[in-house]
Amino acid sequence: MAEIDNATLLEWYRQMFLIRQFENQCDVLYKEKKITGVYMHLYSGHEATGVGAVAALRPSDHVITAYRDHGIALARGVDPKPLMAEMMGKRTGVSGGKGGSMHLASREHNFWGGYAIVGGHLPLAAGIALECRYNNTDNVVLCFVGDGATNNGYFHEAVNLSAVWDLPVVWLIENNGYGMGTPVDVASGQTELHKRAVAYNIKDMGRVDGQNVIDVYNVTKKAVDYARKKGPALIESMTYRYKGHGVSDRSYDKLAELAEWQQKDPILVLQRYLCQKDECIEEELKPIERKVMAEVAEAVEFAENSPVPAYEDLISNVYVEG
Amino acid sequence: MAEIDNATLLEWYRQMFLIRQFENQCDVLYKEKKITGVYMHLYSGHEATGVGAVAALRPSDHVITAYRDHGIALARGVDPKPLMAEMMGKRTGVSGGKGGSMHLASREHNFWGGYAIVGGHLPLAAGIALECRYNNTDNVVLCFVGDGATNNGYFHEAVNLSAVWDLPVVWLIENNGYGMGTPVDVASGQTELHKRAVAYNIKDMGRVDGQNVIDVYNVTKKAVDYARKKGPALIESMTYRYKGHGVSDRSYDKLAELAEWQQKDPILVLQRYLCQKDECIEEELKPIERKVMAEVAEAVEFAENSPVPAYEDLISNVYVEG
Amino acid sequence: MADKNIPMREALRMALREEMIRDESVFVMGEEVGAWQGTHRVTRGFLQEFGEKRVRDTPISEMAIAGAAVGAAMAGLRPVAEIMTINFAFLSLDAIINHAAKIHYMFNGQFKVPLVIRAASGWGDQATATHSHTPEPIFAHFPGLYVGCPATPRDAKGMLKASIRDDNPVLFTESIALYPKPGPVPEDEDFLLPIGKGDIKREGKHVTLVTYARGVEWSLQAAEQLAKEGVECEVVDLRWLRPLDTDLIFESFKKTNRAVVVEESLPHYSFGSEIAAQIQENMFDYMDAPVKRVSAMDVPLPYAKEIELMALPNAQKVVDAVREIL
Amino acid sequence: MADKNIPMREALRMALREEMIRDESVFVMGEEVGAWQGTHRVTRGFLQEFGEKRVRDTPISEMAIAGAAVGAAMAGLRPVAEIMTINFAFLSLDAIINHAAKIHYMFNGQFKVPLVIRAASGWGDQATATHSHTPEPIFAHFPGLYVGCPATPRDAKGMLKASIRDDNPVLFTESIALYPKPGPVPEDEDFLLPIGKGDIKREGKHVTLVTYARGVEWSLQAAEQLAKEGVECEVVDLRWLRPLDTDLIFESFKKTNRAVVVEESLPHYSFGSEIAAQIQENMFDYMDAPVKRVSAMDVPLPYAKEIELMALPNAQKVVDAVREIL
Ligand SMILES: Cc1ncc(C[n+]2csc(CCOP(=O)(O)OP(=O)(O)O)c2C)c(N)n1
Ligand SMILES: Cc1ncc(C[n+]2csc(CCOP(=O)(O)OP(=O)(O)O)c2C)c(N)n1
Ligand SMILES: [Mg+2]
Ligand SMILES: [Mg+2]
Repeated sequence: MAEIDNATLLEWYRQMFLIRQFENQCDVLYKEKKITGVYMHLYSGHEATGVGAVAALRPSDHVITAYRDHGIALARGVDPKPLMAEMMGKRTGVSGGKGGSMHLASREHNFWGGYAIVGGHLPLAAGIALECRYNNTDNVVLCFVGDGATNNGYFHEAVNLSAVWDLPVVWLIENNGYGMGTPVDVASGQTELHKRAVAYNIKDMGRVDGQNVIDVYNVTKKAVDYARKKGPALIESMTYRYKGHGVSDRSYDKLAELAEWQQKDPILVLQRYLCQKDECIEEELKPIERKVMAEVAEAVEFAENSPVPAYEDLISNVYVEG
Repeated sequence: MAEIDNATLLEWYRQMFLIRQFENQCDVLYKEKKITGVYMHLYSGHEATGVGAVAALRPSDHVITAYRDHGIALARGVDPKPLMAEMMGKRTGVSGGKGGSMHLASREHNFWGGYAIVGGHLPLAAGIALECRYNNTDNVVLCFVGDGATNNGYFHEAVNLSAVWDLPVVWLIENNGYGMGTPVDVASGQTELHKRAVAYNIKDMGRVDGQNVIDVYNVTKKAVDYARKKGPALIESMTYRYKGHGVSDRSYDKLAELAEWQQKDPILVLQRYLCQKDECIEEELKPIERKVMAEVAEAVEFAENSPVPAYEDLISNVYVEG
Repeated sequence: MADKNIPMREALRMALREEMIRDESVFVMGEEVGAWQGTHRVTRGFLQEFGEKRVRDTPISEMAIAGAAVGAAMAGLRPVAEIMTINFAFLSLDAIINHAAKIHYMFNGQFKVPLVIRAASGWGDQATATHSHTPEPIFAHFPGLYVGCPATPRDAKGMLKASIRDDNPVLFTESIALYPKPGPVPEDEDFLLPIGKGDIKREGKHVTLVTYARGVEWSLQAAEQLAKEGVECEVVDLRWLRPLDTDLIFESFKKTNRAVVVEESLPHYSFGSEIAAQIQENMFDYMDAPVKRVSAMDVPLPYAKEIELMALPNAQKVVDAVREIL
Repeated sequence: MADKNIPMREALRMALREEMIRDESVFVMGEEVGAWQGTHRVTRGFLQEFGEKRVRDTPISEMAIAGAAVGAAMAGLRPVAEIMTINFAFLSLDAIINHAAKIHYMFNGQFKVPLVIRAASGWGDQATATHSHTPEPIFAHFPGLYVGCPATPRDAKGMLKASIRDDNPVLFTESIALYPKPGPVPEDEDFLLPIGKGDIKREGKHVTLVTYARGVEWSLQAAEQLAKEGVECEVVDLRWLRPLDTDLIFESFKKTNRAVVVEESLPHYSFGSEIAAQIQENMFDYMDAPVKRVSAMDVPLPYAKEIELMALPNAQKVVDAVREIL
C-alpha cells in the first residue's frame, strides 16, 4: 500500500469531524423538535467506515446504503445545507422534504440514496452495477449493508445475483454488533459475516477494523479494484453505533460497551495517528474543526430559513409526467 | 457404519422400483389425458435420494418437500391408491383432489406435503422443527430442497433461522443439475451447494452420491442423528431427473447427459450391489417387481373408479369450521 | 369484574399475556419481541415472565417469520408472530397468502393453521412512503385468512383473544396511532369478541359511517360535530375486513339510506370500494344518495409533516363528505 | 402496413423484439427467458438474436429480479423483467410497491424507474391454489405504478410497447389463457396504445359490461348470446387498472344506465368493487339498477378440473348477471 499523504488524511479527518458534528446537531435539533418524525438513525461511531470506504471510489462510481445514511451522504461530498433541510422536511432538502432522514440522495454525486426497507436496496445495487457492465463504464457500486440486513432474503438473492452475473459491486457490511436490539449472534448462524462470501463464491475481503479509516480505505480500495476488473467482493467492517439504533431506541445502549468502543473512537484514532506521524499537525486540526462547526451552523440556519413543501409538492412526482 | 441387512436392502429396492413404476404410469396416464393439468414433475432418477434419506427417519420424524413429491410420498409409505387418485383429481385422493400432483400429503405418515412455491416450504420445515424442540419430542424434520431453490430468499432466511434456533432439521439438497432449464452454475455463485452451510455455521455433511441408496442412507442417518441432538445439518445429494423438469418441459433433456446418468441408475446400482453381494438374490427381485407392478395397476384402477369431487368439496375447508 | 382504563397497547398485552398463561402452546415470535420488549411495547416483560422458549426474537427475516409460524401452527403450536409493521409484511405476503391461507384447503383439511400474525399498521408521524401503508384490504382480498383490525382497547382485547383461540390464520393489524389511546377494558380472562362481528359505535338515523380501526375515531369526531347541527350519524365499526359483517351495514343503511365509508387506506381497490359496491348491490332500493368515500389521498406519503397531514383523512373530511350527501 | 393474424404470445414477442431492436437500453431478464426460450415462449429466439447481455437468465430469486430491475432502470437502462407467473410476484411485492413505485416520489424526482415487469396471470388448467392468482387489483391499489392487462393480441402489442417507452414502472400482466388466442396485429413498429386509455370492444345500448383482460372474452360471448334476445351489451375493456379510464365507463353508462363488471379475479376488495363504487358515486342519477359483479368464487382454486371450472367466471354467468338487472 502506498502511504497516504497528509492532505488526504486531513481531508478524511474533516469529513469524519463533519459527520460527527452534523449528527450531534441532528440530535440537538430532534430534542428541540425542529427535526421531527418517528425515524432518525445517526451515523456517530461509524465515521471511519463511511469515510474510508467512500474515499476508495472515483466520482463516477456509485454509492447506496440503508436508512443510516447521513454520514454516507456527507462522505460522498453532498452539501450539508440541503441535507439538513431534508432532515427538517424542507422544500430545499435533497429530496424536497419528501424523503426525510432515511431517504437522503443526490443523483449528481452518484449517491443513490438511503433506503428504509431492510435489505431492499441490495438488489438495487446489483441493478446499478449491471448498468456499469452493460454500458462498459468501468464504474463500481459500493453498497453498505447492516449486519442485521444480512439475514434477510434480499441479501441472499442480491449477492448471489451479483455473483452469477459478475457484477462490479463491493458489499460492505457495517457490523455494528446489533440490528435494533438484537446482537449479531442472536440473529446470524454465522457470526463472522464476511464468511458468507463462501455461499456465493465471491471474493472474501475478511474483517477490517471499522474504527480505523486508513484500514477501511485500504481494504475497500482493494475490493473496489477487484470488483472493477472481476466481480463482487464482500467486506465486514467492525464498528459501533454511539447513539443506539435511532430515535425510537429507548436506552438500550450498553454503557460499558459504549465506553470501550469510544476508546477506539474513529476520530481519536486518526488524530492519534496523525500526531504520532507529525507533531506539528495538531495545529492544523483546530482550524478544520472550526470551519466544520461553522459549516454545520450555516446548514442549520439554511434549513431553518427554508420553506416547507406545499400542496403541489405533495402531488408532484408520483409519476414522471410527459 | 453397521452393514445393512438384505431384508432392508430389498425393501429399498422395492420402494425404488415402486417409485419408478408409479412415475412411468403417471407418464402414460398423462399422455392418455387421464391425468390432466399443467403441472406434473416426476421423481424418476431421484429414487435413491428419496428412499435412502427417508429410510434414515423414525416414523415419528417429519418429512416435507417441494412439488416433485410423488417419490417422497411413496418412500414414506403412503398408499399408492390415494396418491394415484390425487393425481387424477379424485375425491379419494390424499388431498381430496384439491391439491393434485404438487400437493400430495399424508398427515398420518408425518408427510407434510409437497409445495409448489419454490422455497416456500423451507420456513414451514423450520416451524415444524420448532414444535419438536418446543415439546421436547426428540423428532427431526427432513426437508428436501431443489438446487434451484437454494438461490431463493426463503432458503437463506429459513436455514439461518434453523441455525440461530438450533432446530432439528436436515436440509437435503437434491442437486439434479437444473432448476427448470437453468444449470446450477448459471443460477448459483457457489456451485458446491453444501458449502452454503458456512453461511449459517451449520453442519456441512458434504456431497453424497445421490444414485447410491446406501450412501444416501448413511449420510442422512448421520445428519439426522446430529440434528436430533444438536441442530441443523445440510446435505447435497447429486442426482438427475430422467423426465425433464415436468410436463411443461418441452424436450430440453440432454440426451447424452441422460444416457450417462442412466449408467448409474439408482435401481441398477442397488441391483448390481445386491447381486455382487449375494448371487442368489436376483431371484428375489422378480417377485418384488411383479408385486409392485400389480400394486400400481391396482392403484390406477382404484383411481379410475373413484368419484370426482363435488360442489361441496369446492367450498369446504376454506376455513376450519366450528 | 370491573373494567380497567388502559391504552390499546396494554389491552393487547393483557390479551396476549392471558392467552399465554392459559395455553402453553401459545408463544410469540418476531423481531425485537423479547429483549427489546417489543417495538410497540405489546410484549413488554414477556421475556422475563415466559422465558426464551415462548418469547422468541428472530432475525430480520419476514419470509421466515411468517413461514416458520405457519409450520409451527400446522404442527400444533399456536404462534402469535409479530411483523414489526405491516409494511414489512409485503415480504411475508407469499407465506401469508400462498401458505397460511391455502394449506387447510389445498390438503383438504389435513392440516390446520391456528396462527395469528400481528402487525402495526397505518401512517402519520412522518414515517414516509415505504413505512406508511394501511394495506389491510389487499390481504382481505384472499379467502382462507381472517383479517381483524380493532378500533378500541376493549375490542383489541376481545378480538385478539378470539383470534388466538381460533383454528384459522388471522392477520391482526393494530393502528400505530391507537396504541397509546386509552379506554375501558374488561378484566375477564374469557372476554372474547366473535370473529366477523362488527359493532355499532354510535347510533344515529341520518347517515351511516362505515369504517374500521382508526377510521372509527375520525367518524366519531365527525358525528359529534354533525350532531350539533342536528345530523345524527350511525358509526358502524366493522372490526373485521374478513369475514365482513355486511348484515350490520345493511341494517343500519336501511334506517339511514345514506352512507360514507371512512378508511385510513388508499382510495382505490380498497375497503371503501368494497363497501360502496356491497351497498349499491344489496341496498339499491334504499339509497337516497351515492355512498361517499373518505380515504387517504392517492399519493405515497411524504416526510414533511405539513403535506403529510394534507394527505391523511380526518374528521373534517368526513364531515364534508356527509354534507355532500345530505 | 397490413395486419398480421397471430396469437397474443407472438404479438408480445413482436412488441418486445421491436423495442429491443429500436433501443439498445431495452433488455429482458427473468427465469428461463433465455436458453429455455421463455416459459410462455414470449422470448423465443431472443437469446440467439440478442445474446446473453440483453437476454439474461436469472436464478429463482423474485425479490432480486424485481429489485435489480429497479436499480438498472434507475441507472438508465430499460429493463423488461419477467416474473414467470404473477403468483411469484408476491415475493416481489416489496420491490415493486416500496421501491419501483415509490422511488421517483420519495427522492423528489431525482430518479426515474422506466421498468416493465411482465407476468403471466390467471387461472384454469388445474394450476391449483398457489398458482392460480389474478391479483392485478392489489397491485393497482398503490400509486406510483401503472398496471396494464391486455385482452387482445393487438392491444398486447400496442400496450407493451407504450409501457416500454414510458418512464414509469409498469406491471404488465398477460392472461395465460389468452397467450394462444390469435387476432390481427399491426406490423407498424411505432404502433402504440396510450397508457390509461380503455377501449370499447363492442357497442351496445342496454347494458355496459365493464371488464379487462380475459373478462373481455367472456363478456363478448355473453353479448353475442344476449344480442340474440335483443339485448345489446356495450363491452368496455379498460385495458389498464391504473390509470383507470373512468370517463369511458361513465360515457357508456350514461347511455345504458346498467352495468355488470366482469373479472377473472376474486370478488372482494377487487376490480369489481372499485368499478361498482365509481359508478354509484359518479353516475348515481343514471342508475336504473345496481351494478352487478361477476367474479371468480371466493375460494382457493382446487386441482380437480370439474370443481375448478365451477369456481371460474364464464359467459353464462355474465348472461345470468345481465338478466338480473334488465
Ligand atoms: C424489512 C424490514 N424489516 C424490519 C425493519 C425494521 N428495522 C429497521 S432498522 C432494523 C435493524 C437493522 O439492523 P442493521 O442491518 O444491523 O443496521 P443498523 O441499524 O445496525 O445500521 C430493523 C429491524 C425494516 N425497516 N425493514
Ligand atoms: C417462487 C417460485 N418461482 C418460480 C417458480 C417456477 N418454478 C417451478 S419449479 C422451478 C425450478 C425449481 O428447480 P429446483 O429447485 O432445482 O427443483 P427441481 O425441479 O430440479 O426438483 C421453477 C423456477 C415457482 N414455482 N416458485
Ligand atoms: Mg447493525
Ligand atoms: Mg433441480
